[in-house]
Amino acid sequence: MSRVLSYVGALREALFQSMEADLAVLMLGENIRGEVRPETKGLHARFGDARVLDMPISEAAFTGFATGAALAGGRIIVEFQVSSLIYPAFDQLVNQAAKLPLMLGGQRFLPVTYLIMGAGAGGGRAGQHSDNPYPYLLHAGIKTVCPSTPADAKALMLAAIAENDPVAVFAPVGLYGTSGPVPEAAEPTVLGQAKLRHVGSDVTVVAVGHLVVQAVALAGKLADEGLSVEVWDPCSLLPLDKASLQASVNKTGRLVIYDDTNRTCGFAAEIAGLVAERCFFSLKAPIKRVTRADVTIPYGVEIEQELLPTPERLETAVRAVMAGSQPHKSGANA
Amino acid sequence: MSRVLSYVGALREALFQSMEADLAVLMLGENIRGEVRPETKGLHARFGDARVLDMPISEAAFTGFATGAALAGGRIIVEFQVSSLIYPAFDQLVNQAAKLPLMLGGQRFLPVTYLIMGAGAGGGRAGQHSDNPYPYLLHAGIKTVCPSTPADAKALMLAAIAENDPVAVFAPVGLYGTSGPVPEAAEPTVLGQAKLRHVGSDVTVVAVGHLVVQAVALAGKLADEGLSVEVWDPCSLLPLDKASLQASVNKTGRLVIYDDTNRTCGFAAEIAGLVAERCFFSLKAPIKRVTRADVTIPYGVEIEQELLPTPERLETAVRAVMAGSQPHKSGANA
Amino acid sequence: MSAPNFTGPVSDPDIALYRRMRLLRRFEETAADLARAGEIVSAVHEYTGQEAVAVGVCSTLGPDDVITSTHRGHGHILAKGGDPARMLAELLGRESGYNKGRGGSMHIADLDLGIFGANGIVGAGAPMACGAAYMFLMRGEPNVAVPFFGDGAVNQGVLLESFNLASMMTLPVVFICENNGYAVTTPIGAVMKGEIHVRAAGFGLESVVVDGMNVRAVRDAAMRAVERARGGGGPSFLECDTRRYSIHNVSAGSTVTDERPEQEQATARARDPIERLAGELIAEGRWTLEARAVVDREVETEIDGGLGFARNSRRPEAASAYDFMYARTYPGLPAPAVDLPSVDLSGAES
Amino acid sequence: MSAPNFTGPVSDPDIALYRRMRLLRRFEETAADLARAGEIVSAVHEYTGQEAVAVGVCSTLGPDDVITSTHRGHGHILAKGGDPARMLAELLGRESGYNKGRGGSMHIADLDLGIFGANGIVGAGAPMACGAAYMFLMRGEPNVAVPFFGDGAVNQGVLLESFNLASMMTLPVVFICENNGYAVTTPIGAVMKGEIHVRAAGFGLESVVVDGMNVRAVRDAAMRAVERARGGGGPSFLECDTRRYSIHNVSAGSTVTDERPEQEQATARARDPIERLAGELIAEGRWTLEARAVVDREVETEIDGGLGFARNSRRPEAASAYDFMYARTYPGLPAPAVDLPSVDLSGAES
Ligand SMILES: Cc1ncc(C[n+]2csc(CCOP(=O)(O)OP(=O)(O)O)c2C)c(N)n1
Ligand SMILES: Cc1ncc(C[n+]2csc(CCOP(=O)(O)OP(=O)(O)O)c2C)c(N)n1
Ligand SMILES: [Mg+2]
Ligand SMILES: [Mg+2]
Repeated sequence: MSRVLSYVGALREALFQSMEADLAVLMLGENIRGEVRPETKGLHARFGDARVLDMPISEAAFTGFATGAALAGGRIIVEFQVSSLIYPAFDQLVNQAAKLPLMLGGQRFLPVTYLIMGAGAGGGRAGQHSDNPYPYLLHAGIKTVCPSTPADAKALMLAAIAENDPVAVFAPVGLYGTSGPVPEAAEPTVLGQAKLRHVGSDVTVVAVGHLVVQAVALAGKLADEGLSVEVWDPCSLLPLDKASLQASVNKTGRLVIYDDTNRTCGFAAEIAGLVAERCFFSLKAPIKRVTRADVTIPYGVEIEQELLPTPERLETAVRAVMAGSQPHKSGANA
Repeated sequence: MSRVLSYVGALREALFQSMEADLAVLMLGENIRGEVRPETKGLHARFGDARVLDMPISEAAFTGFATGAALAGGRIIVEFQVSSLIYPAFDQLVNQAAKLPLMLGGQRFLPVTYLIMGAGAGGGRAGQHSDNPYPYLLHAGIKTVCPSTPADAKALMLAAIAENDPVAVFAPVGLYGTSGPVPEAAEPTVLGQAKLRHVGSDVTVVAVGHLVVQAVALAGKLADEGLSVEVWDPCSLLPLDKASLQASVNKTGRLVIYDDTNRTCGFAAEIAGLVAERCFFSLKAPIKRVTRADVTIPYGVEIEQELLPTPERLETAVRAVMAGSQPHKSGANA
Repeated sequence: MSAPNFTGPVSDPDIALYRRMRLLRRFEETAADLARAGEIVSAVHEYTGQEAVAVGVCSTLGPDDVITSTHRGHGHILAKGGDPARMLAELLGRESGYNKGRGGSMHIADLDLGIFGANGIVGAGAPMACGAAYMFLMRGEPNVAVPFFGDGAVNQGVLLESFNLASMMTLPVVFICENNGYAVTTPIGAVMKGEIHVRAAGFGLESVVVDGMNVRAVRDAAMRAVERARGGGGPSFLECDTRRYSIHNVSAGSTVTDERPEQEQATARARDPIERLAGELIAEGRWTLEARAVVDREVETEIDGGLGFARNSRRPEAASAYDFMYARTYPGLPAPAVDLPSVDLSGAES
Repeated sequence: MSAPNFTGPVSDPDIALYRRMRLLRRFEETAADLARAGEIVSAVHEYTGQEAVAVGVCSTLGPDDVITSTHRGHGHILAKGGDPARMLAELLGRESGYNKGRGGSMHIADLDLGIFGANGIVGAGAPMACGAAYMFLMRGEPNVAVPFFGDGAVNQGVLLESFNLASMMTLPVVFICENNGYAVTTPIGAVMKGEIHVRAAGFGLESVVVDGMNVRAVRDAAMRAVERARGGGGPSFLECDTRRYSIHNVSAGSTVTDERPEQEQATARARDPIERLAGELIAEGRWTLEARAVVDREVETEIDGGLGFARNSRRPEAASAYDFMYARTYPGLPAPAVDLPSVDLSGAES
């Protein structure tokens, strides 16, 4: 049975069902006992003080607290109410939690989920609240998912909580307004499985999070012109469904990556590197990245748009790889 | 006039000359007044309490302190005595210092240098002291250099200090034992200029930091077989000398990236992405990345080696791209 | 009792305090209205209720002194002498704004006035204040640095580390904690035991509590701390007991309601710092209702003028989006959102 | 005065303290020798001099209690009941080591003994201890969690935040600060003003100072704090005044010399915790020189046996280098250092 839920409502349902199913599951974060945060609304009333913890503004310590509680038998969900709040906790994330299992020689599991709310830019969130910092966590080897639909939000959140390793769940602010059918039952998905959101044969577009919607819209529009765009949604960024990505690129021979985070050493770089390594002989055109510029997001919404991946830029890139399949000659570009 | 200096001695000379030349230059870090740390030996005796500051173990606060001191007219050098110590300071680096100039609308410069000592693995430094965390800073848009010779260490350190933006200088532990000719005069280099360490025509090897030495050695060895390897050393990772990289790959048509940091979203991914985007029609073979595995570095030196980029793996990759220039047919690899 | 940065039509320094508080109040009510209406696109963290803190503290500072501010920063900036017109322009994302429309509500700064900027990250400004204070000390300048922060910030590591930095180096820093009782919906008593000023004293900071709804009390306490710091006596900590009137922040379309006990809010409003000072001045025979009305009208005019200025200012050009990322750029730096020319330009030739 | 985890040949609990301290001392001297000789490849942070702290504290703990440790961690682990043989095996990078040769000196752990691990990052273990303590509290278990850290750590944000966490949640945590006067070469007095225990008290922690060179004094103070925590009385803080005998760390080929004043070192050695306890026990008529010699020989035998075990253990197989990164791996995860098969395998077919 499915009902329509909002994206955040779907995350919330996963929290409720996980805590219902397993007494070891605790959630901690800032202001999560109050009624302001939609993803945790009612959680405290339902599960009480012992399992729903309002934390002080001590991101480093409460991330470490989760690590210790997990080693002591808990299954912990940690909320970061803004994506950039992983930075004060960075040592506890990348140099402690991510490394502990190996450093311990496998003595214990570390079942911790980091729920990272409000990731991404939009609407004047300005310099410090607009980041989409998953590349940092990917580079650190932290399992990471970024669901693009309400149904996936629920299924991936359930899977993250069930996983016996640290997993980061990114909830893009660009999807807060969306809703869609979500199964009532608690059905976790398997990590590392991509989804084809639009089937096509001319060019593969890798799109992440809220950009999936935009990529699918463009694919629909270009289909009318006879241009066949495949939209590949990784769903899970680490583990990554490399086999399915390779299958898609080997089929289309062209790749555009559409990703809303900084360009240099970003997720788009990784995808490009992977495909340049594994699908080289299938490629008919240069790989294009449509990302953020490597620029701090300014406040003014007009200039902000100049720096973000937009459907217009995606379309230009798609047309460019279609046109650019024949070598052109001219000078190098710095 | 050149003399032979050790790598760390060259960094030290740049510190002395910069502080000599400009009274606004201050240096702060942990234990830098003592005599234990070779890069700052004698600095405190020479420049005194006011300009050489021993900091408490408060990486976040002293990084922010440097930002404030720079806004108030100082030109500040901050030492991180181990590379992973940038993590506790991560918010102050990527969400404050890196973003302030734009958020301020250009009201002030931010002349701060982050000297990151002992970057990299080797000899049982184990999980928490083996990172080479430049991809994090590159993704954040922080100017970053990684000198591979004593002469470059001095010239790039001088340039970093003179720059009016935050610049990170990585000193790989793998180069501590090296020495070479270093000019006596204070001659800063220009950021963003790569160097060809070995000229070749069959394949471009991009190598960073201590790996440059290994790549050059391999190039010499393979030259005897008639295989002509070009070794391209970026010197400066951001800004990156893209024009010279493109020129090299356009010439050789093949690329192997040899980089000692985690694979996913690492520097090698960025180089691969760039080249797949800009030099596609010159490429004759898949781009290969020889990096670290995405695995926490274990203590035991034998298994550590399994996870690091080694000359053997570089050689295999170089031979593979030479052989792999003809398409092979077979199933996908997950 | 000098008020170095409060110049203008009023000569009685206490009336200057009133005027400035009134300016903060009306600025913030205006900003909140603009946010609710969507003309300011981002959320605004209203400072209403807390005016006595910013105004009392900043009345003891000059333009060479430095402040760092918070997400709830408008009040601090106005109190330090910030221009409401350029602030409103910033909030509307205009080129004439303090940060050329790049910063917005949480990053407004005026380096020339010693305003190192609001900050979107709790506690993050304090170490910068310490760094500035160190430069004053080193250069023998008698200036002080004053980081503002909330009760919620006293659990943030970087702030606690900064207490130590200031203490160990005997820096001319005056830490101002605005204890308004809450961090978003979480009462301070739920996330710490004991008293904030006691914690600060444990770091060796000279530490006092003051009624943050009484501007003259704040001013007097700040003056003592600032003079001490200027005289080389080192850092202090001022815990200001205050209340915000509004919910945590306002933005267009928000349906969030205030979860705080109604009685608590009523009590806070009964302590209103602006009404209190006006009442006292009139009772002391130093002021009249009529004179107050004149000041109030002047403030209205100043805000209206500022809003007009802001609305008439132009927005940044699209082409300028990449500006100010670096003091010095290089070929290819910063990298663009899409690298299209090379699709057609990259060639097989070297 | 029970010593729950000190079992073995000695029945007098104070002699058990002696034996354990002696074990720590000889273990550490052995490890330092191995490091100087290059048989241990990494640096070793010697615990010699500080034995009374680890042993005094851990004598009050059982295996269900948790400790977190530091870069200078061998002493804590041995005191909590760690097996010297498996520790030496870890230091030599063998499969039979506590962490299967993956952790090394700065990460030795035995989760089954409640040893959550040494830690290479100053202060980083403390919040984990708080998390474990919370689980005890929540499940109604009477266990405590004990983070060890040095004087240098009290300026680290995450530790200060942890003081607050423990205080606000009334956690069964006993913070143990080993104030040995230095962080590497930097004296604590150069990087903070005032007293460490006063700072801790400011967070609402029950806070005392104890002579860290007197194992019975440490044990008694720890016992009070641990019983308080077990009884629901909340967290405490123990500042142990101690000295390390060695330089910050030792490794093969290092030429670093000790910069600390000679007189200071001489005074510290005159307070040697092991000699002190032995002298007292003999003076009290509870022990003899001969009996002491027997214990010393037993310790020698234990270390020798451990070293033999370690040296005879095998090193991890190269093929196991990727193990333990994740509880669950996936195709392609973790990514390898080089992705060679695909050079030949990637094909144009789909
Ligand atoms: C380090 C950090 N954590 C969390 C947040 C999200 N946040 C913004 S304001 C706020 C509450 C701050 O409370 P307080 O310091 O008391 O200031 P007030 O809002 O009461 O003025 C929180 C949690 C943040 N911006 N920075
Ligand atoms: C956060 C952090 N900063 C710096 C270091 C480098 N470092 C390792 S040990 C040490 C000194 C620690 O001093 P203290 O806490 O007093 O412990 P002690 O060595 O005296 O036992 C330093 C600075 C580190 N490992 N972690
Ligand atoms: Mg507050
Ligand atoms: Mg110490």
